[in-house]
Amino acid sequence: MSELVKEENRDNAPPIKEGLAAPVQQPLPLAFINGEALIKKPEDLFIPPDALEVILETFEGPLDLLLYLIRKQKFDITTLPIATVTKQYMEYVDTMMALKLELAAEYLLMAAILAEIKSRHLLPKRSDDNEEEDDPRAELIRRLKEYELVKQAAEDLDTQPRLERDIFNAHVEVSESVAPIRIEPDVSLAEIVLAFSAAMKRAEAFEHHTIEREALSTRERMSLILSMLNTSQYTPLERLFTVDEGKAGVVVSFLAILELVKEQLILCIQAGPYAKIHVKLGSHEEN
Amino acid sequence: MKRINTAQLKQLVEAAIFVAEKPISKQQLKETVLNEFTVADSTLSKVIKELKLDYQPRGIQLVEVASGYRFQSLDALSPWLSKLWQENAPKYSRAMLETLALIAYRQPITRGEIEQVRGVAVSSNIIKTLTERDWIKVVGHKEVPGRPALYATTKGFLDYFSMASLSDLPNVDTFESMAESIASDSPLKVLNEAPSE
Amino acid sequence: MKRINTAQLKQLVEAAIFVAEKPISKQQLKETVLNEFTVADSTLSKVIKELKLDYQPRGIQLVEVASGYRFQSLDALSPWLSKLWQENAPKYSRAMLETLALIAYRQPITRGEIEQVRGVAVSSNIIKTLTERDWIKVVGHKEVPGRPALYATTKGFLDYFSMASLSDLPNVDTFESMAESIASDSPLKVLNEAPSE
Repeated sequence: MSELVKEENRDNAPPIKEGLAAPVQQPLPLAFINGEALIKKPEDLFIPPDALEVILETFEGPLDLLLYLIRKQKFDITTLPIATVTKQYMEYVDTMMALKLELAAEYLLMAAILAEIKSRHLLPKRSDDNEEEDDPRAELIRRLKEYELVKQAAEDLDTQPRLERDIFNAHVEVSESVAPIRIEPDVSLAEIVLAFSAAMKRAEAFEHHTIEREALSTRERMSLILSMLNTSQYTPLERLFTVDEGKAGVVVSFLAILELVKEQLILCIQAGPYAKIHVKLGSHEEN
Repeated sequence: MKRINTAQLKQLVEAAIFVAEKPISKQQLKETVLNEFTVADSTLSKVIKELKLDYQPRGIQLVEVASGYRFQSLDALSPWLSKLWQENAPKYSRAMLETLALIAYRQPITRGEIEQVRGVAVSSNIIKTLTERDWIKVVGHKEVPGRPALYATTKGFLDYFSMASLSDLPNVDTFESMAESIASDSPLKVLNEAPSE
Repeated sequence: MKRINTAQLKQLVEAAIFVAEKPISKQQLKETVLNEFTVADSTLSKVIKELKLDYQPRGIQLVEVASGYRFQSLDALSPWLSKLWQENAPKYSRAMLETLALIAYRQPITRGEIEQVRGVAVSSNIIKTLTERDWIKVVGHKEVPGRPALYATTKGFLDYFSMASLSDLPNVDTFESMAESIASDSPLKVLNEAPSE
């Protein structure tokens, strides 16, 4: 143990007014750091009372405060001068408590850990002690090193170029002709057949009359003929037949025309016997 | 006021137009990103002109709109860029399927006739959707009071279902007996339970 | 499948990356704007590489981040570009940054483990804010009593900090080797004896 520190009366210790003002009992060096005696209190230990709340916010917990105390005095973490650090740490904690600042439990827990390490060091070593097993000082050093690493990582992360601060998204408007594409749902042929069947069954049950089922080719031809005709001009009948379809095609067209006449969708006229037949959209009733 | 060389000015103006959320005018550029530099109006105009030329062969273009300058995609690329905003249309309702089926099997047919069979009104939306999909079209008007439109299926409809003509539409009775025979293994009838509108 | 020449492909890819609202991956490009073209992976990579080079001297750069490619302004221009916004970029507290750093470097990690390293409680607000920013997410639960959530960083985190993968984290090698040496100095099981919440 290289450090030698007089135990302080924690309850009566006045808050340190300024860095150079030596407390009453200060004849001994504060600490020996790597063999050198430290007599003066570090100046940064002066804490203006109104700054205490700020300090609580400045430090991210007891590890951060400890790191600050160690680094400020250029101590080496690996040789953690436990007595000095404990003393300074206690001064912070006591002052905060004296000012009745709400102190996070973690600070008090650390105080207890430091006190325990210090008391262990004051006790004579027993030869049969297996120090390696649970040396609280080694554990604290490990935690301090680990925390320091995380602190550094956080600082590095903060300097990493980031959106909104260092880099900005380059965005381009789409030209006006860009329109969202709608993907239409898939329909299967089976769905259509079943839908038709369902509709017809409902109609039959409802209306009690059967609905005739014509050959689809006839109905398709009816649609085709309708789209070829108009209401104002007559179209020669033969234009509705196509030669290359053969006899079957002629039959389908003929059936379609008869059906269209029956449904009063088209009008057929013939000027005289054997004259050409003309058709147009419309019904006889109107003419 | 600092000086800025033309190369740096060009980079800065370019980046500013790209990252600004709205079109940005020369005046706005001078009041924001350029506010600590001495930049002559003519220099700024020259730089913008150069940028316009730089992007001419590219997929995006620097254009001037009412409120300033902005980059926008090349008009000719729109058909493909549109695909970045694809959305799935909802599945067709039972009313939609029945309407389509009636037009397919009973064409040419009026809306009134479809309503007679279905026992309910056919919404204009259904007709509109089927027309927009190019599955149905108006082939004429029935010469009765009101001259209602006669609907038929299109070539697009035949193409979608890989049919050469409407006579390829399955015969309902045959289809049903086939469906029944396999109904025990595969629940085809579930299709009838499609949600209604 | 249609063919597309390299010049057209380049224009289309360039415009698509620019107009997409988020970084876009090669896979997404192939599924959207390029879905009707036959484009070899090598051709697509080549075109992207060319675009990167084209933009190198410009005010914006084509970069690859975790979820794909995006164009972003040159880092060096930020002092001037930030003038385009009235508000300053949000600043994050040390508590938030340390928590985020621990999740980034040590993922997957529980809240208890973060608290052990930092020596203080992690406020629920920090976890909430990081989650809402889409920087961290729960990736599972540790099989210990209480089954605490295991946190990891998201692609959104990498995108925001302009990284393509976790290996781009600053000093990731140093951090890992140092963390190992700390762990080997003293047995890791000591961690278990640290004060619990």
